[in-house]
Amino acid sequence: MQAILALFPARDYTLLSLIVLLPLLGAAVNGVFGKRLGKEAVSLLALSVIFISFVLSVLTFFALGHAQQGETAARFYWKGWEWFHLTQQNGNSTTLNVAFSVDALSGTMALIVTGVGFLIHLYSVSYMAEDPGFHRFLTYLNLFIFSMLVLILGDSLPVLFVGWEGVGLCSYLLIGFWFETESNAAAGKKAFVTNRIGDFGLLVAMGLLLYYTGALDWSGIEGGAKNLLTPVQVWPLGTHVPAASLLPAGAEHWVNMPRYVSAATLVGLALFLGCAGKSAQLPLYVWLPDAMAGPTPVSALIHAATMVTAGVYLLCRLSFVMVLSPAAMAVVAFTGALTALFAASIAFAQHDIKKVLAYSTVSQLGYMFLGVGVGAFTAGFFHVITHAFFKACMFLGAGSVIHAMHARIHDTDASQDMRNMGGLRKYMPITFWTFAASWAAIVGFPLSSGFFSKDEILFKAYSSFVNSPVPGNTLTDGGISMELFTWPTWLGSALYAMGLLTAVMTAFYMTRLFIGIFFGEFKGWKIVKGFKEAQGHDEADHGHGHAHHDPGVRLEGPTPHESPWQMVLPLAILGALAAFSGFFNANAGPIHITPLDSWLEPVFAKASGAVSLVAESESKEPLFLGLAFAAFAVGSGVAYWVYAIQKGKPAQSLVNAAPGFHSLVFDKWRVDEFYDEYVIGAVDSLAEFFTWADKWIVDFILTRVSSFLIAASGTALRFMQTGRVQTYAAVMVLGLGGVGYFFVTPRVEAETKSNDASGAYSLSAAQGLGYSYRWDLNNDGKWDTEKFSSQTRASLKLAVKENRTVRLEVKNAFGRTATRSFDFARPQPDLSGALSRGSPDQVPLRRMPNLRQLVKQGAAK
Amino acid sequence: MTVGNVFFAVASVVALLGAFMTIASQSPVRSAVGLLITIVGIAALFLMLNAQFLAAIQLIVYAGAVVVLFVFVIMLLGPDAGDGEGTVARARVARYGAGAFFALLAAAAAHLVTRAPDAVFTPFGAVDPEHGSVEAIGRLLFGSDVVPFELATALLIVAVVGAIAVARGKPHVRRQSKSASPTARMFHGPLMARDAQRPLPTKAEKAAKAAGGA
Amino acid sequence: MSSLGYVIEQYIMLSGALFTLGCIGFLVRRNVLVQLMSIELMLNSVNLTLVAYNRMHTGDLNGQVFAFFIIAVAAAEVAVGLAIVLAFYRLKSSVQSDEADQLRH
Amino acid sequence: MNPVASGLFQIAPYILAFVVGVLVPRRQGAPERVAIGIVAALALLLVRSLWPSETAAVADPNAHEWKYLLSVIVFLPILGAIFVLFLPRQSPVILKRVTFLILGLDGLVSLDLLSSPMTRGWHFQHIVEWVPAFGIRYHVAVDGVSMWLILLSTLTTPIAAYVSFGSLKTRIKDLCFAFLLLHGAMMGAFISLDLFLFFVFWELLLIPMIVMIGVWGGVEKVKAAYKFFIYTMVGSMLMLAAILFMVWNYSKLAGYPSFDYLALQRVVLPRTAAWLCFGGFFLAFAIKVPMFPFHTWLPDAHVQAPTGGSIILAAVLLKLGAYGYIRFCMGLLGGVAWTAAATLAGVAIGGGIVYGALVAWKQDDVKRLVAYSSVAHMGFVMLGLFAGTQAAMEGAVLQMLNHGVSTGALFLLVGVIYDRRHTRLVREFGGIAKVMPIYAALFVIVTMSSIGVPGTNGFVGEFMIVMGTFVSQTLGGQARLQAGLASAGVILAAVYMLSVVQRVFFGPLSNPKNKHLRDLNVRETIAVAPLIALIFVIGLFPNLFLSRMGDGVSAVLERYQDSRKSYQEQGDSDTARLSERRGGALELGYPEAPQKKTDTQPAQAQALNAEAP
Repeated sequence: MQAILALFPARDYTLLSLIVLLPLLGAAVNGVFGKRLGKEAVSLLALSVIFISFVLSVLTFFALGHAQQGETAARFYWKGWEWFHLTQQNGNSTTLNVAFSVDALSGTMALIVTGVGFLIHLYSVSYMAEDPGFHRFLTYLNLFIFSMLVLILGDSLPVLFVGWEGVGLCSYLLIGFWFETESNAAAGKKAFVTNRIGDFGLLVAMGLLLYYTGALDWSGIEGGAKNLLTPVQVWPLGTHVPAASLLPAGAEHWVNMPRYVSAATLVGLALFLGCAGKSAQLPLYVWLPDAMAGPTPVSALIHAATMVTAGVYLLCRLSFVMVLSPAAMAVVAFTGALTALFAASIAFAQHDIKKVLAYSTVSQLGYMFLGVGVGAFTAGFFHVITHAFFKACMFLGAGSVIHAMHARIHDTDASQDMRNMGGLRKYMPITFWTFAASWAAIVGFPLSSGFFSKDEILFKAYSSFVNSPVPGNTLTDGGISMELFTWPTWLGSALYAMGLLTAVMTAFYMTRLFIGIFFGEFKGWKIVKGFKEAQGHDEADHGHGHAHHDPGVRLEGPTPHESPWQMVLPLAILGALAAFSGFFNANAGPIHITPLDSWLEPVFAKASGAVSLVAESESKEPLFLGLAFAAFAVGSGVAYWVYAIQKGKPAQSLVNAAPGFHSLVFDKWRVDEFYDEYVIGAVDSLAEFFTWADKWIVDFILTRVSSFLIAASGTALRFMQTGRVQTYAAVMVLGLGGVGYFFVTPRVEAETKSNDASGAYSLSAAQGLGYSYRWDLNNDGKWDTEKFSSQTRASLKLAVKENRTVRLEVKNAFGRTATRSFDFARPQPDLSGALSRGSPDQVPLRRMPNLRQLVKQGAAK
Repeated sequence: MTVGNVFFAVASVVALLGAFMTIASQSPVRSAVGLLITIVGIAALFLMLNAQFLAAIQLIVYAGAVVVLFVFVIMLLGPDAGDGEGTVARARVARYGAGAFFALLAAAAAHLVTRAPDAVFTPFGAVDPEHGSVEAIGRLLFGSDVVPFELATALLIVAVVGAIAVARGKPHVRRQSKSASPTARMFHGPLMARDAQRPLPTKAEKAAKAAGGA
Repeated sequence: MSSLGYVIEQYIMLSGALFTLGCIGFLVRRNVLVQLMSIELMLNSVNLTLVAYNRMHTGDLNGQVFAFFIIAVAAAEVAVGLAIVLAFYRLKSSVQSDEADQLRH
Repeated sequence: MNPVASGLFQIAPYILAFVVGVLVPRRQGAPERVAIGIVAALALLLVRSLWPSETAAVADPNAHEWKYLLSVIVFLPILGAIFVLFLPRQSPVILKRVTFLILGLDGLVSLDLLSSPMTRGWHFQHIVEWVPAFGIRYHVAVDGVSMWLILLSTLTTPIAAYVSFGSLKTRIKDLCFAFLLLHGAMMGAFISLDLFLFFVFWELLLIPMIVMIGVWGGVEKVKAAYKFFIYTMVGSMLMLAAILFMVWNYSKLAGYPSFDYLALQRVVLPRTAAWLCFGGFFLAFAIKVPMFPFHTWLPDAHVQAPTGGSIILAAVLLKLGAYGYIRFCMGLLGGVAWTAAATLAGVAIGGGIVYGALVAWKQDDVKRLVAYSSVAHMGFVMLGLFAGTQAAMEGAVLQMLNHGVSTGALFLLVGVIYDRRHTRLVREFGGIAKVMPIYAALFVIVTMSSIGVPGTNGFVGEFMIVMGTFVSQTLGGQARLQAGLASAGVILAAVYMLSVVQRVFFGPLSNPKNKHLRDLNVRETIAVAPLIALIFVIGLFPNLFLSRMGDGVSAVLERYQDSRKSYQEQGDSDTARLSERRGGALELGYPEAPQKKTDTQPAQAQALNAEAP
């Protein structure tokens, strides 16, 4: 370890670049040359890059452990290059580097990503061996691992965002891997777009963080996090709502009353929106079940083990921001609990084993958010780890089962239907045992990994309390003060109750799945006729439950068999981990082995300071332990009774008793339909309206109407255009005549200048063709000279208050004359000295600067 | 009443009458003759104004070339050169109107000249013997004004070429464009067809041609 | 009236009258040939003015030289104009200017 | 290390790039492979030369600038266009080669712009008196903003020409002429610092563009060409009026006329006049950008234009509008621009980002869809300009490049299937990823760039704009709200682009006509390759571009602030005035007063001159 640290110092830990870039190299080579390399070379390359990456991650992990001593968090950092910088108006510049860093949290996560990733790669090599798009698949998988590593190792939010959207993109590509089927491509698009809604939240969070903390990298955000405790006015958007003036005075005041939230709450909610999108929480969970359209290893890797936990990772990463807002924490915790409960309820009625697993994933993710939301970051993250193991194992096991079934049934949908399975224990022993291990983990079998992680979350849900980030719970900033949200006392109990209920339900439906696949008689000799996985489109198809399914004809085909070693080995490893990884952080009753907790403690040091335990909760721990065990026992016991002993008859009769309710649950509470109708439908009709408006309002009024107006006036003027030269010439001659007449007519124009102060007035007459002038300046009615002369200027001096009329006669070359008189009056001088506006005296004043400059120039010379 | 007075009176009346004949006669030949008369009258007036060279040029160019050209064209067109059927009737209003206009103008001019109370005529001053002589004008034309003079020759040549080009049209290949709209003609011009119809010979074709010729 | 022919005003008025006649001819007549002749009339009247004014300023001959150029241009114009008349006649079998209204379409 | 080894080490990356270029394409002949290899090596060379080096900041930035460079860039294609007129119409090969040679040469010459670090102030400035009586000068210069637009243009025009030469078969000579003239005029508009010159080029480029749409366009080409022409002309005429008004004011105030940008910057107009002038300029640019509600010419023009025309239209012509806004609205009338910014940003978001995206979603014709997506993208650009922060402005300029690259590539790719099928209607396709895998892969990459997936160019631009808007002071208290709304645009972009990708490429290959579509051929691959490469280069190394535009943008903002300050000082006064000269690098080349003759000087000055020894 010393050697590694000596080779790669903490500030320039180049090994990170290798960890990140190796999968990219694999993806690039496989993507470009894949078709020519052949399957062996492609799989070798894809596997080896991930494996090396994994080994390096392990090295880094131990190096971190070596560097991290005591309370200080070790962090290795590697800067690639300067990406770009954001300069603000005040000149502050935020530099964004393409930089990666690893600490205890991301190191652990990288270990899971590369480790589980490698196992799933190994599995895929066999699982996808027959697929014509084999190299494409491994390319995408490598690219996914790369993106995921960028996500967790990125040193700033934007770099994380690269990975964040990168995994979304890979998910899109992998869900739509078999793109010839319309629904697969649609599922991919749905996943991408839903993720994008979350990304929108993340983008907003980044903007707010940049605005309030001035940084986007982890240490910078941490440094500036204090500034997030600022009240932000969220209503009204402008100074007031204009329409509110129509309301009565009290109501208007209520509407226009400024409302504030803390910036931390805004950031927290925006971050959570992002995480909800990626981690499939309410209300954005809808994409994850559809994402099962992708190949099963994809479901295991992306939609169970790694990508969907990215949201939990991000909240853990920014735990110090989240704890600044108890309100946002409450929202996270409550949404998590609700999602867990909601998804579990849907899993009750599903027959497609991947669907059951998908909803169970959503439910488990809810658990993680519950843990993170109550401030138990370690517990939440621990559940990420254990869930990665047992859920990946379950998905791969399901894949193994589907693989076996598909060899027999040759129908993608039917080979995933658990009504066609049963008794597979005999045919696929290893798959059975690994699946059993992970079943034990998820239902909370004592001492299994899931037991510890779930128990910890449930306990913390009850006992945690997020403290107010400011003393006195009042934010004051710039004359605005606002009360912060505080956690109500009942919240802990409510969250715990929801969690516990979910645990019971989880135990029930997972046991149902387990029994349905592996116990009883194998039902795959005949296929359930008319099977269609519920898409929620056709009521009649499954409206009455599965009571009416006729047993179909017997199928020819091989008996189910165990999968090849490439598929079984990962199963075995993951199964072992699912069984025993609980001891990374076992904290239940007498058992107290918590290496993970102490390992992550420095990372969450800042956040955990803001969370305190409710009084006397420690003493109730045995009670909770008992309740957790009871949840497992009740849930799986009832399921065992219903499905193993009674062969599903009670469930059948329940369905028959309430078919409507069952179909509602079977149709996933019809949330997708609701979204289709009201959310997408609203946007869709808005788009339709805009398209209509674009054609008929914008384009019509702006273009057609104005062009019509111009065309109409053009048509009117067109009558003047006869097209005959003579008409034009005649008009020309007329014009010429007009000009001639103008020249022949004499006109008197004169410019007068007056200076009221001195009494000097002057007239200067305009010149024209052969003009001569005679004047009458003295106002006697007679011309001063009888003869016309060439005198054009005349001046006169008036006494105060004197009026004078001057006449001027002009004769032109043709002897025609014209006369005009000009009136002059000198007013009483204005003694106040103020110059009236617009008087001619202002003219020289305006020129003053020029004069001054001239004087200056002269002085300079 | 000197000889000069009489000469001016006769020349101006001849010019006016000729002009009137040009615009009033129905037959274009008569019009051409009227133009000829006017030109001769103006040439005479040029002589009065000491512009001997110009008078000669006037006779040579106008009477000798322009009017002859008119007559040639009239001959070329034959009876079609005259006014068509009904043109006279159609133009009657215009003719009367024009006559009235001219009378009005004449009256106005007379009014202007006679009513001007101190109408003073500006007599010509003494004339330089060189004024208007061929030598003097030649000196100018081949001296300071040689550039416009040469340009005038260029203009004449261009005019001749242009006249030939315009007059030599081939009625049987008159192209009827696809559309009446000028815009459409601009955008869908015949160039495409031309490109296709006249490709440059390729190397192989040239070689074949050479071989065939040899 | 002994000044007949020796004062500028008479030349100007004569030239004005000729110009007006030419103008009227151009406007009233529909025969393109006659219209061309009318243009010649107008050019000639302008020439007359130029030469008459040049007679007043005996120091130079610019007016006469200008008139000379006008004659040259008029000759060129007639040549091209008559060619156009011929082309027009070929197109419309007529020399009536009413027929030349393609500009309108 | 011995020199041979170090030399080998130096050229090793290029050899590697060459080898990759040779090995990557399948099913190609040797010459094509070598050509691709050379292109790859050259692309690497370009990146290497772009890489900011420590020695870049020389003490005297103008020391090595060749002042005729810009003139060469502009007049090489224009003279080339004239030269093309003398080539025989019947030999399209010669015509194409000459055109391509000239465009390529122009592109190479324009690379010399990169030799300058583009510090604050004007670069490659060249001034020649043109019409001194009216104060018109041939004044050309670039800064960090216009330089990139020029380079974008010299990159995309050859690509557009290359694509057009592949698909258009008629009237090649006219096509070559139009391309060269258009290219020259566009370059001219980007480098002109004299408003008269700018206007001349601005109008000049209109002619080849409408010819391009009108001659080689689709069914309704003449209508579309007219619509484009009239829309643009309306804006131009108002802009001309505004220019003349400002020049008139300047000549009244300064005593001599000037059309120079630097001179007109100093004109501070009374409020109403300033708003009217701003309106004139803004309308011209808003139509060109295009901003809602002046955008409806764009879909028509794009749909009817041939592929090459669309590429140029999207990649360069639309940028002229945004560029004009930066240069003229913000530079000359910054006060009004500042005051109007918040409202206009609202229009850019509502009418551009949201409206454009939603309308794009509902289009059947792929080209029409891309055209509306241009409206949305340019909405982002305009938002960045209105936000007026350094980050947002840099993002906006970068986004202009991005839009040029990715929308250019999109049009190119749409042109490919149009060449194959002669239709662009989405419903005619479906599942063609199966028969055209390379095409589908490239299309998806470009789509990702267009919707701004991080790692591609689109992200950096949009991200900088959104972040810059978040911290903007120009937009006042609404900045955060507007930025939030704008970032919602990323959702809509995904919606419409992915819808079209899904409907065209995925799903069953239902239409039998699509069963035998050929994948991209060499010509198309070569044409799109540089754009694809740029998508990643800009996405991963945006600093290559930003480092050279930062000073230019900060100078623009400085001018903007100054202009706004003088507008505020102006208050309600109804007389125009000239603001103080600022001097410094930004006023390099100011049109000084012409040397006056003594007799025209005012009497006082004469007296002073007489007194001075």
